[in-house]
Formats: sequence, C-alpha cells, structure tokens
Amino acid sequence: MLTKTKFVAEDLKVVGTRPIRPDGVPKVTGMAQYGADYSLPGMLWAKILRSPHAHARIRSIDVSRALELPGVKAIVTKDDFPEQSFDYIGPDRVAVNYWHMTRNVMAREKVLYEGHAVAAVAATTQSIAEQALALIQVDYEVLPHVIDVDDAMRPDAPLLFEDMITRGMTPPPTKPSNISRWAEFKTGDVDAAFAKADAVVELSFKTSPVHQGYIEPHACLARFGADGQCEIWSSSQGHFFVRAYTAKLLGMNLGDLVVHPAEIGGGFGGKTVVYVEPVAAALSRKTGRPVKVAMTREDVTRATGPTSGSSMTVKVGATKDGKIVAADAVFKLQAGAFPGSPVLNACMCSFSPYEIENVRTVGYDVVSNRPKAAAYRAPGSPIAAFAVESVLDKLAQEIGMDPVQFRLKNAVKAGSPTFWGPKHAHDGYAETLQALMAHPEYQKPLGKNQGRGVASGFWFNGGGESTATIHINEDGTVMLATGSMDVGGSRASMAMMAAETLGVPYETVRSTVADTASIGYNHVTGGSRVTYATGMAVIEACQQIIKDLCHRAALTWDVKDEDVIWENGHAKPASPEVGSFEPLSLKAIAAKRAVTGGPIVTESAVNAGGMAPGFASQFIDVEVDPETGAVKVLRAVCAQDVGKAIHPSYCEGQIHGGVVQGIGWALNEEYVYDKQGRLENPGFLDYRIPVASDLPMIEALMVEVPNPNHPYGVKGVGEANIIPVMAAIANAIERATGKRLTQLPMSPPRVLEALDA
Amino acid sequence: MLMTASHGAGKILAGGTDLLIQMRSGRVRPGTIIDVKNIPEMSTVVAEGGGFRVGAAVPCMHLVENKAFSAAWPGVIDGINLIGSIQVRGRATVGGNLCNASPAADSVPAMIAAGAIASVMGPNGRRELPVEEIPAGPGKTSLAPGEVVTSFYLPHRPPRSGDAYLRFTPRSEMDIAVVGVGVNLTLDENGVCTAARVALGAVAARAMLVPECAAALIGTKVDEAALEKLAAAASAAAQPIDDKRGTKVFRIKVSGVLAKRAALVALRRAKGEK
Amino acid sequence: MLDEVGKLIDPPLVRVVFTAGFSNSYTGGVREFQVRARNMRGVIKQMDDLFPGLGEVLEEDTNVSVDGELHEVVYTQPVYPGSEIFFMPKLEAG
Amino acid sequence: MSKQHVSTVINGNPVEFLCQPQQTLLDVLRNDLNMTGTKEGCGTGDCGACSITMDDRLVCSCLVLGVEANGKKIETIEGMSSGDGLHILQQKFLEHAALQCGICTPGILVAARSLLERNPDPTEEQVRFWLAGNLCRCTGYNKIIEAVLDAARVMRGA
Repeated sequence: MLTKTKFVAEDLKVVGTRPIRPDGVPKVTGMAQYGADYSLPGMLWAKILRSPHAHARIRSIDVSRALELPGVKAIVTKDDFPEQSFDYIGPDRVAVNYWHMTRNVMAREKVLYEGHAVAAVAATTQSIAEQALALIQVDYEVLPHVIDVDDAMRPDAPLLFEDMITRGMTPPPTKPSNISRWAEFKTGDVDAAFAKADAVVELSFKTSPVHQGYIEPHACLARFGADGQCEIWSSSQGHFFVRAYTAKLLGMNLGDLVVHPAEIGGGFGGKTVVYVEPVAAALSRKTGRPVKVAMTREDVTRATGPTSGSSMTVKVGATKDGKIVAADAVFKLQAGAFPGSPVLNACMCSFSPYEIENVRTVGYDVVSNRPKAAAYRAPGSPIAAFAVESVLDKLAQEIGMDPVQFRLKNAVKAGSPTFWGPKHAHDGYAETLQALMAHPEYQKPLGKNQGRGVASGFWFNGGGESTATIHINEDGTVMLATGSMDVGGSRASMAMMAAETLGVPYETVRSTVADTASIGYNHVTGGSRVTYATGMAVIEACQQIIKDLCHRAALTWDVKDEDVIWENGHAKPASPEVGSFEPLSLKAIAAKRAVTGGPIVTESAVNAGGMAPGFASQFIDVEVDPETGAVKVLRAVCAQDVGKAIHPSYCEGQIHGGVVQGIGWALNEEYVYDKQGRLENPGFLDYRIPVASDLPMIEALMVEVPNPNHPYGVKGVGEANIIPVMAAIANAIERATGKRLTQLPMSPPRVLEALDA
Repeated sequence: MLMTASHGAGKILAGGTDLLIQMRSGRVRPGTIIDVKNIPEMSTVVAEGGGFRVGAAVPCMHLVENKAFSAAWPGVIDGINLIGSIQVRGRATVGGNLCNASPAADSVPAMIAAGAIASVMGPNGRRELPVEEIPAGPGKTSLAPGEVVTSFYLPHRPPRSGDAYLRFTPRSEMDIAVVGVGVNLTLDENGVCTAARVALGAVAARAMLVPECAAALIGTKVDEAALEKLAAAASAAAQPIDDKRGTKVFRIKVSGVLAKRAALVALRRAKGEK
Repeated sequence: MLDEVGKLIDPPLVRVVFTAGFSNSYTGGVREFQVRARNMRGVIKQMDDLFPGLGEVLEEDTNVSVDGELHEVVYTQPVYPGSEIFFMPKLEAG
Repeated sequence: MSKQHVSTVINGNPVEFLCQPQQTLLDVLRNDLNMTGTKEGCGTGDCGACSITMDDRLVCSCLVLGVEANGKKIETIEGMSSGDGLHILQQKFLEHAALQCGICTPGILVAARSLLERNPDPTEEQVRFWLAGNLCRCTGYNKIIEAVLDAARVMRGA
C-alpha cells in the first residue's frame, strides 16, 4: 500500500511549477498522430452506411450490387457481429449491456435514430467506398418516432423496445414503456418539512441535449492478421476499454487484441464509447488488410452520444433566516436509443453542496429516438444544477439574502451528511464561496441591462485502477509510462510527481502513454481521476524504485538497507553512525546497476480510493440587448477547489475550457430536428459552439484545500467547472431583465420572447 | 461558351466556399467546373467613371484590403467582412455570394442598397441589370443558362453619402445572418435625406429592396420619428419563415431594430463622423 | 488477531450501512447491521453469510466509504472499532 | 474522372502531384502527400483546423480544390518551424500551455502567423476576431490569446 508521506507545500521543487509538457513539440509542429493520421501499406478505406430514418424496422439488407463495384473488398452488417447476452454487467449506475452495445455499433432488428449504422464498406479508395454505400439497398419499415423526453414518457408514445419494463421500481410496472429505469434517493420527511418553510420556490425546467463538441471526429486504423491477432490505433479516452469492448463485440480473447493510444483530439466523456473500432476490426478481419475508418463531422453530430436533454421540476423551502429545510426534485433524462442516461448522477449531485435535513430526488431514465447518451463532463450534474441553482437563486431573492451568503449558510463541510450516502469527509465548498466574495469585482455594481449571476456545483471525482511503470536508464534518466490516455497534459503532471518524489530534475523524466500490450490495466481517462489515481500509481512506483536504489546503495556500502535513506535525489547514510559515505546520485547508482542486481525497473498498480469531491462556485456578469435578446458574457469569475494544483497552467486550462463549454450550452447549443426526426444542424455551422470573439477572458480562481489521502494533496479538477455555468448565466439574465428563463439554450429568440411577454 | 458546352452541368468556380460544400454533401454533382479566377475583368478592382468596377471573382479579403474601395463603401465592406471567417473570406467572392443565392448572403443587402449594377456575359452577349434582380429564391438566380456575372459597377458617391450593413447572428462571427439590413443614404447640406436605399436579407425567399423603408427616410433629417417609421416599414416588409436559425416573430421584430441601427450608422458616416 | 500476550481477541464491532434503494433489493429493506471484522474481506464475508450472494454484489457493484472516506472495495482495506462502513452505488463518470 | 497534374511549392519545396478534379487540397495534403499536420475537423470551412496559407492568403484547405493549388505557394504547419528551432508562436504556445488536446493547434498557429504578418501589434479583440474562424473546445481560448499577444510582443522586440 502507499506509504502516506505528509507533504509540506513549501519544500516542493517541481509540483506547483509550470514546466513545458514533454509531449508538446509534436503537437505544435504537426507531427503528433491522431486517430485519422495513421496509415499502412495496402490500407483500405471504410465508410459507414447510416439510417436516414429516426425509427424503422430493418426487413432486409441487400449488399450484392455494392459488392460487385470494382474496388470494394468487403461489407459488414449485423451478421458479422456475434449476438450478445442481455444483462447489465458491472455497477448499477454505469452498467454495460453488450446486447445494447453491439446494436449501437451496428443496427440489428431496428434502427433507433437517424444516423444509426447499418452497414460498412471497405474499398481501395474513399470515393469507391462512398459510391458503394449508394448501392446498398436496405428495406426499412418506417415506424413513428419520439425524441423529446416528456413525449417519450407519454403512455401512447411509440415504444423503442416493445418489452422494456422499468427497472428499479418495486413492484415493477406491468406495461412496457420507454422508461428504462426509476430511482429515488431520500432522507428525512420532505412533505412535512415544507410546512415549516417561510418561503418555497417550485419551478420546472427543460434543457436540450448538447454535444461534447470535440474538434476531432472519431477515427481509427485496424489491422487483423491471419493469425487472429489484431492491432488498432485509435483516439479514445481509454485504450483499455476500447480493447475490452472491441474484443467482446468481435468475440475475441483480450490477449489477441492490442490497442495503441493515438493522440486524442478532445473527448470530454464522449470518447468513452466505441463506434468505429469494432467496424474497422471486423472489416480488417474479413479482408485481411488494414482498414481505416474516419467519421465526418456530420456523422459525429448526427450519430454519436450527446449528453441528455431533460425535463425537471425542483421545489425548495427555506426559513427566512436562510436555512434550507426541504428539497424535492424530479429529473427526467433522455437516454437516447439505449438505456443509460446519467440520471443517477443528476439525482445524487443535485443538492450535494448543501446540508439539508429533508431531501427527495427521483430520477427517470427514458429512451428516445436519438443517439445513445454518452458522458459529457460531470455527466448529469450540470443538468441538475441548472434547475437547483436557479431555484436557490429565486429563493435567496424572496428572503432578501445575498446569493453567496445564502449558499454559505447551508454549505456542507467535512462531516456533513449527504442524502444519498456517507457523510462528507472533505471541506472545499465554503472556500470556493469565500473566494468569490473576496473578489474585487463581486461587490461592484453593474450598468443598464446588465446582471450578475451566482451558482455552484458538486462532482464526485473518480479513483479506480491505474498502472505505472518506471525504468531507470543507464545514464540515470527516468522512463515513466502509464496506461492513462493523455488529453490535456497529464503526461506533464505525471512526470512532475515522479520528479518530485525521486528528487530529480523534471527534464530527466520522459513520460509516455503505453499501449495495452506494454502495461497493466488502466481505467478510462475521465471522471477527473487521472492526476489523482494514476498519480498515485506513479508515486508508488517511485517509492518502490527508491527502496531498490537504497538497497543497492546499502550493498555498495556493506550496510543494512534500513541504514540508507533517500533525500533530494541521493542515497544517504541514515545517520552518522552508519558511516561517512558520499551520497550516491540516481545517475551513479544506475551506472553500477549490473553489479548491484541488473536493470532498475518496477511496475506498480493501485485501485485508488480516498478521492475528494470537486466543488466549484462562479459569478458571471452578462449584458442583455433588450431589442434583440442577445446575451453577451462580460465577465466569468470561476472558483474551484483543486486540492493542490500539480501543474497550475493545466488546472486553469480545465477551468477555462469547462466554463466556455458551459457558456455554449447556456446560450446557443441545441439540436434542431425536422418532422421526420432528421437532424437539421449536423455541422459546426449551425451547431454553434463558442468562438474566440464571443468571449471575455475567463478568470480561474484555484482554491487549494489539499486532499490528505494523496501524497501531494491532489483532487480531481477536470469536470466540476462546467456545472454552475448555465444556472449562473440564467441568474444573471434574471438580474439584468427581471425575467427567469427555465429552458436551455437561452437563445436570442427565447430571451426576446420572454422580454416581450 | 464552356458553360453552354457543358449543357447546364457546368458550375462556375470562383471562391468555391459554397460550391465545394455542396459538392461534398452531394447536393451538386457538376460535370464540368469552370475556374474563372484568371479572367482579368472578373478578378480586378478598377476605378471607372467616378465609381468602381469590381470583378465578380475578386476574393473578399482583396476588397477589404483595397483602401479606396473601403473608404467609398464602408457599408459594403461591413457586409463582406461578415461572410464566414477570415479563412473563408480569403477565397469567397462577392459574385459567388450573390449567385449562390442564399437569402441570408451578407454582401447582397449592402450591394443592393449601394445600387450596384451587375454586368452579365452570356451566349447572346453582355447585359446589365441591378443586383436585386439576380437572386430569384433560395439557390436560384434569374440568369439564363450559360450566363455568368462578370463584374459589378458601384456608382459615383455624391457628397454627404453614407452606407452601412448590420446583421443579427447568435455568434459574433462564423455565422449565417438571421436578419440582415443594408442602408445607403445621401444628405443635403442641411442634413435632410435626399436619397436612400434600404435592403433586407434573410427575411424572405431572397434579399429585397424595400422602397417603403427608403420613403420613411427621404425628406427627413433621419430623426427618431423617421427611424420609427423605417423600423415599422422594415418589419412589415419582412416575410420570414421559422427555420433552424430563427423564428418568424424574432425576424420580423429584429428587422425593424437593425434597420434603425443601420440607418444611424449610415447617417453618422454621411455626416463624416467615424 | 493476537493481542500483545498472544490471546486471540475478537475482531472489532463495526456498523455496516446501505442506501435505501440498495437495502430494498438486497437486504429486505434493513439499512444497518452490526458485524465483527478487521478488514473489508471480513465485512463482505459476514454480510454474505447473512444474505448469500450479497458478497458478489458488494465486490462488483459498489463503492464503500469508511468513516466518510470514499474507497473502491478492496479486501485489504482496514476497518476500525465503531467504523461506519457505507456501501453505495459505484461512482463512475465521463 | 482522370487525374490532373498539379505543380506547386509547399513549405518552400517544389512538389508535384496528381489529383482528381473534385479532390480537395486537404485530402491531397493528408492522404496523398502524407502531411497529416493539417487536420480535418469538419470538411465544410466551419472549424479552421485545416487552415493553410496559399500565396500568403489564409484559407481553409478543405474549401480549395487540389487543382487550384497549381502554381501557388502553400505554407502548412509542417513548414512553420525552421530546421534548428521552433517559431516564436510555437514556443509561446508551449510556454503558455495554450493547447490541451492540440487538434486545433496547427490551424490556429498558421492563422496566428498570418495575423502577425499583417498586424504586428494586434489588440486582444483583433486577435479574437482574427481567430474566430478557428474553433477550440478544450482551452476556452484564454491562453491561446495570451500566447499570441506574447509572441507578437517578442516578434516586435517590444
């Protein structure tokens, strides 16, 4: 187990500095290889045929004419993927169901959303593959479809699965429906508590699904050998789950599949799903040649998982001195074509920043004819926070309290109970609120048509399995590898933690991401877990190396191992009595590695626990054009408890990125469907993510409340920052115009409609 | 000649920033692509008779960087400067923007307000017609098969003239107009408006000149009352649809709002204020 | 476990708690139990004896918090006299 | 359709290639010339990840036909760092951590260089409007703008 070293901030030499990342030069010179940048001799190009219908039964697929087109080498459909058993495997909240997964990769009985993959062609050129798609005849029986979550829950709504009985209800309902799961978390007596409240606010909300918006479309290259061994180069948020899911869907042993981590062009949770890898591998197995599959932007927007659209109602009661006494919420989230929206996260995160005696949250996971929902940055929590933090803002107004003071009065701290589980074990929330109040701009009044909105957010932050390997080169430089895919600079933070622990200069540590054949299992890169959990594996590996180095020094000095200590990069006698030996540097010990036992290597793995949650609080100033409803963000001050910032620039970068994604979610991003359930805005023109000229500089306030369970006090940073944004903007618009908007996005037509109402 | 030879399957390639997108999506499958960028008349900007002869295939950035033209027609430059992005404007042309015939094209309302005259070459020779007569509906122009717009003539500017173009888009850049308004007016020495042209974009099947809007300005000092009448006329003239970019109600109201704001910018420019 | 004089002393008494939803489906609605264990392996074994099959679910499908500190379920995780052992749905994220 | 012969200069090197008339320059660069530094984010000129300069004019290579490059001078990300060292912009992007995933970085660097060639002393707003055509989803643009302004200062010798 990890020996707990009590770190003292002052004597850190590397952690907390801002070195240049070891993998930066290839990225700024165009040398870095992403999913679509790999190619091999004899490579074929693959294109995927996608359903034009939102909901239809597949009667037959005729590929004969397409196969005759010169240059077409193979076509795969559902028949090339083995059937999977129908059961939910793994933890309840994020259970994997391979029966659903294989259908999402390649439709079987029905197509369940426009863009659903039906077949894939491998050909010698892209244009031939493209032409072949047009020659595939699919006989569809078009069915009525449903997209909105409320519509999908109506008793007469068309059913995606004729036999789906809601899970989680006791007793279970008798009639099938589109509701795949029901859940409830409660504590205390909510209904009675509302009677004791001086002020009660109840509002309903609707939010549109939004896409993660990564700039790199999904892409991969697969090479299946005649010996049944397959290699895949793919950009994903975790090459280990790509291997696991791909092997399962193709009926292969894990040992026969090696997945190499290409650089990833953004994921935000959306690349924790397999879409193209099983297709490329199946085509490569059928042709015996390497196959490249790359999605177009339209494929990505039309057919890959956004986060859920939602319909919510939140009711909160408080006494006039600002104590929240009762909170009751219903969250209905779109799961898309297959069950699995983040509704349980929404239920659990909703009121988590606040200590409330009586709470009830109810969640519905509802399927509808849209791509299956995938994770998007603290999945579920931003949706719930839009509703909860809007209601809390209105409540603070009604009892005449400053919105930050109102939150501070109810803020959780270490020891506070949660309504869904164990008591909190970490502080950090109040500190983010205090950071806002201390900000010089917080008290400054604003001008005409301007308003300041406040909101907060809670996220679990993940732990879990990570592996790291270290071997010391002959010249004393350090080769560090982990199995955690690096999206936003984790190779730098790993190298920094290793350099700090070993006491060597950062530049002597080479940090890489190893493929699935070269290192032990690593859980996905997501849930803000990598710096925390993989960091622990790196530190444990360093401690094992240090033990080995001290042992080798002891051999050299003919003393007992315990008589040698490791201090800023050198083996030293534990006390003068041991002897007056010259300290031995890492370089020196490495040079004598042969006689002291051979190569200096280690691989260490953890199943990290003790992770602390991420709290974020923000105030956002906006100006509303009263004549057009356009909302301009003037200022965004975003405080977040980062535990201890290993590399401050990348912590700030996470906060900037999450807040800007939140601004897009709040103001412009939505899907527009026509009557047939077809997407009308599948590209980056009409699916509007924020551009540089839309935004001010985002102010990131890194609040450091160290996590004692991590040697360097690390807490997850990646996700909490997006949670408060939409509510903060809604609250700011209300202060600027007096109108409370409860529907996302708060686009100009909606704001103008509210202004003119 | 090439155009007629390709029996209607020929497509003109100027900047290509609309054509290539349509080819990629399969909406258009040209048999022949005719690159017109090397035809002198189409790729130059020259002074002519006190006004400007602008080639239909001149890239936007080329026009934006032309000091003389920008000084004379700031409103037209406003429109051109909102087409796509810097990258798109490096290729896109005013001729292409017009003939792609999107009702929301950003340069067209300003060109109409400016009174630009298009010069068209075809199988039966050359003809001239005002820019507003070329768009005929979404993706359709009034040009006969084989006809190509070769250049535009923007007339001489009388003193105390000013033009402006404003559009509404959810994003500050990289967007398609939900509403677009071009205004061009001339004042006499007492500040009374003697001539005006107002054109609306994105609020009907094609960009259109709105005489009622001009009437609201002519003879007035472009004061608050005149601006209110202008706004009402603009909203009345708008026949928008609900689509993925905006609602009918929104477009009708914002047409009036932008007409007023654009008129104020044109007024300031006519008075020589920056 | 042997105390300093080598006498086998009983493992400490610890409090095991489940969420409402979890207890409805696995422990007949009972949310709290008292068991004797020295580590997570002991806790899981005791609960499995009470509700056969529960052990597997606890190992695969839950996270556990020991006195508020959130952990993955690992056999060697120590528990202490009077510890609150709270099993809940596994925390996963994107 | 039969391929057409194109001769051009890319990053200072004469290059000849054959390409289909409807093939885009982006497709030629990435798949025929194996210069994968220029990235495809959308293929419709809406994201800027494929930005290059053609005769010093900043354009999206997905909206240019391969045949249109004939006789032109093309500059891509691969040509931005001279043999011995990085371009100031590349160095500043690393120093400021102005990239996270890096897929948009090649396009933004080419666009930023094109800006600084025209305007050595841009304001923050001018940088933001010039780079509006380059979408980034990771950084929120803060550090990109700071890196460009810092590079501009150094290049001006300010």
